[in-house]
Amino acid sequence: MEITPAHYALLSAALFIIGVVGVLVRRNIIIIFMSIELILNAVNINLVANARHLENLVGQVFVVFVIAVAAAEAAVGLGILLAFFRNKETVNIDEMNVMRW
Amino acid sequence: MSNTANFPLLSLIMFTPLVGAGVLLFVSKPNAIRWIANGFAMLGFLVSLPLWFWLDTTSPDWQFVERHEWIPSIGAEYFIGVDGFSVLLILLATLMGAIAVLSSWTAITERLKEYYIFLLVLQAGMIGAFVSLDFLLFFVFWEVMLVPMYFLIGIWGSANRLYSAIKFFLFTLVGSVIMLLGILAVYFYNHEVTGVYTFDITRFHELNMPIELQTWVFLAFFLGFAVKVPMFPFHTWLPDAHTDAPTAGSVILAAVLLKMGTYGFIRFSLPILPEATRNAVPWVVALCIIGIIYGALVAMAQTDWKRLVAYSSVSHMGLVMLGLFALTPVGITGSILQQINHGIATGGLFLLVGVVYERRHTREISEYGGLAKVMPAYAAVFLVLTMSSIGLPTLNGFIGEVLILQGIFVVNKVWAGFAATGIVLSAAYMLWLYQRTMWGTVDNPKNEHLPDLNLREWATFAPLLILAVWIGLYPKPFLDRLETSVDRVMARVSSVYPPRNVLHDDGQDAAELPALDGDVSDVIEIPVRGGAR
Amino acid sequence: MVETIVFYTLSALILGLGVAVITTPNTVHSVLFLVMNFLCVAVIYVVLEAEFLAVIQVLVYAGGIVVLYLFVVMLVNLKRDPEAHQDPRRLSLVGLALAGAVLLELAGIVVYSYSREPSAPVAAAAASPVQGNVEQIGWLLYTDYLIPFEVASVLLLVAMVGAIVLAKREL
Amino acid sequence: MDLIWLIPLLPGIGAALNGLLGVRYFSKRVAAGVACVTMGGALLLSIGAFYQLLGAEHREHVVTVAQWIPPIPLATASGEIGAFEVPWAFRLDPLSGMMILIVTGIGFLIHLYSVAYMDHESRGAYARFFCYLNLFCFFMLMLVLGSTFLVMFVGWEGVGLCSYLLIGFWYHKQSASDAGKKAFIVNRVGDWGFMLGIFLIFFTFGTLDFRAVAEAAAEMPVEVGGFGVLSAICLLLFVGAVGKSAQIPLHIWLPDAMEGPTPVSALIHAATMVTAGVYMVGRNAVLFSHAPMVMQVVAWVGVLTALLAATIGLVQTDIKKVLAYSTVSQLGYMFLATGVGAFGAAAFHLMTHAFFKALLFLGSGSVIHAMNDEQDLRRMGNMRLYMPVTFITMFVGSLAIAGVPPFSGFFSKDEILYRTYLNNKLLWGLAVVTAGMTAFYMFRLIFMTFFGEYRGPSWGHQEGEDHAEAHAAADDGHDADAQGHAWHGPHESPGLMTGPLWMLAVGASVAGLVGIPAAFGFRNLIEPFLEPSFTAGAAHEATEHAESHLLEWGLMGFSVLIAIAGIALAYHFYVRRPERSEQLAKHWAGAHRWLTNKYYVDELYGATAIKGTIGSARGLWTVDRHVVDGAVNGAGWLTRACAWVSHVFDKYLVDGMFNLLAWVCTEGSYVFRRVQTGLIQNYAVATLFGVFAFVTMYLIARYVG
Repeated sequence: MEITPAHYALLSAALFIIGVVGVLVRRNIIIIFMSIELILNAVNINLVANARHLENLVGQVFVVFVIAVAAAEAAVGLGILLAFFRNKETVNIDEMNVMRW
Repeated sequence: MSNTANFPLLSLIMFTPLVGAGVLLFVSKPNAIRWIANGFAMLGFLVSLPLWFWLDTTSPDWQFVERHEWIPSIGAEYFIGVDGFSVLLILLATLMGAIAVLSSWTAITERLKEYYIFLLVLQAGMIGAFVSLDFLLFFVFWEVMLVPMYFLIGIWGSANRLYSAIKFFLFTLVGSVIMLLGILAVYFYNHEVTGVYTFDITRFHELNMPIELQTWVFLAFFLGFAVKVPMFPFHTWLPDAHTDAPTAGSVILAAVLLKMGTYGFIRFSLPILPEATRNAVPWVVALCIIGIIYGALVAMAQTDWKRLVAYSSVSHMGLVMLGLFALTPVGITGSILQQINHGIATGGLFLLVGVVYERRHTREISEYGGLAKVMPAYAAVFLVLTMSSIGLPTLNGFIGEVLILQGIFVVNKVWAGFAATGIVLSAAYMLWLYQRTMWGTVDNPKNEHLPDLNLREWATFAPLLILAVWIGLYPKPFLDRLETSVDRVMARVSSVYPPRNVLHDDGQDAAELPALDGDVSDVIEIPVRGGAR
Repeated sequence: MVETIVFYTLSALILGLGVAVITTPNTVHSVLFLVMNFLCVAVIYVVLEAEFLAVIQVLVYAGGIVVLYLFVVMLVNLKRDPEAHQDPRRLSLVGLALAGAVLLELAGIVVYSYSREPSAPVAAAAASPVQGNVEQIGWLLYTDYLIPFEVASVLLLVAMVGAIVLAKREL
Repeated sequence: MDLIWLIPLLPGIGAALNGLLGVRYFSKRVAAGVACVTMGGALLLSIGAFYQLLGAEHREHVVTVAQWIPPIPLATASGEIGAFEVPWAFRLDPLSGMMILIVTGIGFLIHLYSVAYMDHESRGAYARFFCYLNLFCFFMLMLVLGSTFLVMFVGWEGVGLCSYLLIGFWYHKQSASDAGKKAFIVNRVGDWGFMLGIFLIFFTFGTLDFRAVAEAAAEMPVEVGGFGVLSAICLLLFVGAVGKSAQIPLHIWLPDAMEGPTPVSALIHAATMVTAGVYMVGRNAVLFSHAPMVMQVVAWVGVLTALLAATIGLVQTDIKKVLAYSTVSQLGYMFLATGVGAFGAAAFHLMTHAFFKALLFLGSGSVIHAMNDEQDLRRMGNMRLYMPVTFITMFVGSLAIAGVPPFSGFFSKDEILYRTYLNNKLLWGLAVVTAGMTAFYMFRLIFMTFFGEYRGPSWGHQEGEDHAEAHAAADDGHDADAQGHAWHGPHESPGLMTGPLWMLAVGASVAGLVGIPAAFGFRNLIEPFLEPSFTAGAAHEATEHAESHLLEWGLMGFSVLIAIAGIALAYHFYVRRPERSEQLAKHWAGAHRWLTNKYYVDELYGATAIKGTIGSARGLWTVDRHVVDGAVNGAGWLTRACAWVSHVFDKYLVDGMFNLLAWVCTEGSYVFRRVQTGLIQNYAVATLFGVFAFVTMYLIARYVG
């Protein structure tokens, strides 16, 4: 049985949804961040798979950029997290509602 | 046109206070603000001094002229220049401006920066109005003056300041809006006749408008200027504004701003609308005489020191207007000189009130008494300025009064008789004031230790006293400077008096003046189809 | 055949590890599962002939980012259970249901579209003068995608500065 | 003579020095020195100038110092364009020559006198006093030397100012400050007329120069039986003279002016300033002699003033008030003289009056000084024992004023009476009655002061009470040092005060000799000397009258009799039978009350002019506040009312609609607000729902649609 891009797409979709569920369900914000990494990885898999399928390296180039963005996101996000934690002593997203008003 | 180099002296005089105001924006230490404001006010006076010396008193031309495009689409120009009359008023404005700034050194303690900026902007506005030869430019400056004065009264004034400030502003604004209509009427009429859109008043001075239009425009101008003077029924803003303004504001208001009204009459109403002016003489004179007597009597009934001086202003300005509408050279000369005198005497009296107000924070006459005992120098200065105000010979007020009354006397003896009662009444209320404040015993314990004039206060009064005596004993330098200005007006409003300066009749100068021969009725042959509609 | 086996094995690992990441109560464990997950993805890249990305995945993701997470987990010295407090108004179940629905839909789209209309290979970009995966990506990055590349570097710089500013107690 | 402008200037400089520096820095000695030296200088210059004038061929000299008001064109009555021009010009002619001698001479003596009299003032007040006094002399000399009407007016108003300042010198006293103000304002009423007169003169003649006006007026016909422009001018000028010289109806200020220090009363309110009116009328003799109607008015005003003032003087008890009414009365005499055309006699009487009235005032000052500022005649008596010099000199003065030959007053008064008799018998009768009264009240004063029993406060051993009382009676203006030294009873004044008294006494005795009537066989010196000042140039009228000397002798004898009768009556009432005067006063209580209250003129003015002015002032102030300002505020109110209406419209109708919309939004938001939980993940769910929706739409569009 040949492995088609559709397989990779399904894998990607499944990983993506796992990430989404992590974002939606967990209350520990560190884990939510990690879920976001999962989502990005899902996207990357899709890109790479299609790059091979279409015999075009642009997809891979995009992955490089996605990784760069992910790194930036992780750095800034965790920085915010640390600053917040220093003030509030919590990483529970349900307690992070200061911006609500 | 000008007899001096192309140096923009007038602009320099006008912008010096503005530069000062600009510099003040970046200063925040109170004493630095004071020094800088005083410095620029003094500088403003110093740069205006050359006008006195460089003015050619024999030339009937406009001098120190500067002319640049401003709003070419409607023909408005930055057109400024002076003659002897405006030179005297400019000098008065710069001198009184410097004195007013100096007098505020300790009187004003809050919002210093804004205060001094307003004073300096006000001064620039006044000078601008006095030098404008473009009617629109004049109007702009005329309105510019209102704003700083409004804030000076409204922010640094006393008890009832907001009411007074708004009254002052609205009153003047109503007058000036109607005046603007008059200006536009002249403007459009001028276009209709000459085909040129311009606000150049030297051109307006050569205009001969139909009598109906003249009458309407005269009424419009009259309302604008008479409010500012102020003439009898339009005077009620003055006592309020004076009473509630800070000292420096009162001084500027009395010494210079009121002169805007009379300046307007001499510069605009009379020469542009000669016929209507002649027709209006009995009415205006009636208002003047009522104003003289009425102002004096009401002054007599005052219990507030400053308000008394304010009403005396109404009386004196009535006299000034009377001299103006005598339409004789002597009357107009006297009227102009009396404007200067009024600036010196009444400005000085307001300064004097300010001195005790700063010490006691009350203006009720009954609170004072016996000040001659505790403040002898103050009493002496007050005496001199009082005498100047009531026209004692050897002091300045007398020259103006005599010229005005003589000028009106040859026109109508009864008018002069009534107007001259003002000298009795003015003596009555001023001496009564003097008696109640300076003489008597020191009944009020609060007055027992009032300090006499200090050096700074002396510095504000000294120039006024010197001027009062100078004009009283030797007014010739002043009167000489007025000669051509008066002749310019007389040439328009009367065919009786020839100009005095036909000495250098090389043809060119004579052409500057409108033709004299024949009365005006046959000059109105220019085809007119109704003025501006 | 080998590819099929490798694919399914890796897919199972990736998905299982992913579920482990989001379900483990212990954060440290969660991070470790994440590392493994990334490594598996790197292997997928190798299968997909993207050797350069595989290396990057290991070095940057597994080596850099995840270590960052570990540091944060250690810095955030939790005295109480981070999930203790729960807001009564949160809609986790609705989210879960929606996520499931979306997954089904996506799966439907994928299956349906790939079975109906297999796509043809797209014409390759301008032939590059170099051979080999790493060289070709490098070529592309430094020619056609130079500007995005530079922008990405600026982005990283900004992120770095921002992270420092945020994390530092006082400047 | 070219230096005559220095004559006024010297006292002016003195005043400036004392005023600017003296009040602060000069010691008493320096202040007095400055004042006296400048006055002395002016006196010497005056004598020199007068001497030169006597020797000059043409006894008129005009010095123009500078231009004051440069020429400005102005129409005149003739229709031509004249030039209003006033130079600072001074004129020396016989009349002004005489006047400057009087002013500087008497002024100098009074300066000397004041040095001692004012000695108990504080240093600052002392310098201030001399500043004012010098300033007065400056203006007075300007007045008499001025060559044009306007320069004269400068002096005219200036002396008014000085009078005001000196009357109010003790400004802490309410009465003094009132009197000063009253003097100035009443004078201003007169000045109103004077000023209009000046304007009319310019309008008529096109010039303000005395000589030019006189020459022009001489050309005009005498306005017999008509009231022409010359009469109008003269009447207006006379209003000025009435104010300055305290004639009816403006005489009220002069008695009050006695609030000033006594030397001031002597100099200003007796010898010089108040005679300025007479001087002015004399200066314009040509004008007046062309207006016979006005001359009649002048004569009648003069004689009535003389009579009324003399009657009031009969009952006054304040020593200075008596002299004040006497002054008013004598001024009336002078106006009577001018009114009947005897300008020379008026000027002559002016001069003699200056001597004897200054003498009397200074004498009374000496008495007041000695009595520690007691002015009431009823509290004096027998003073000749304590102060013989004062007594003798004052006695001489009284003889002079009463008209006893050969003292000066006799000659001048007799000249007036004689000329009046020639003009109008009724006027003469009134004048003679006045002369009798004058003799009576003057000797009443002398007898009450210097004869009889001493009625004043005691001193010495029982000092305590009386001393305190005396000080209470005296004003509190005398500063610390006055309180310090005790009063040791009446005493003769120091030499600086008696010296001037002696000199003036000599003057009062012999000054009349320059005007001995022709009937005595001597030449009358003064009238021909003054004549050129009263005529216009060549027009020299023959003033010799054809009446016989017999008539003159008769009249003279009669007036001497009258004077002696007055003196005798006074002796009878106040020395021999002092109680008779009181009985008389009781007997004529009504008349006595009228006289002591000065015919209630002050009250009349108070009730009419002053009340009227103040009342109308208050009324107009109310009008101004409520009507004029009310109109303004009403306009403001109307604007605000309109504004309020449109405000209501705007607020409830226009704005209402928008508010409704906003209200709906607000209320609606309460519903939607619940969605905002603040939980990020709920928002993420919403996003996911969006994704779900889009994907579903895609599916539907792609595969179903």
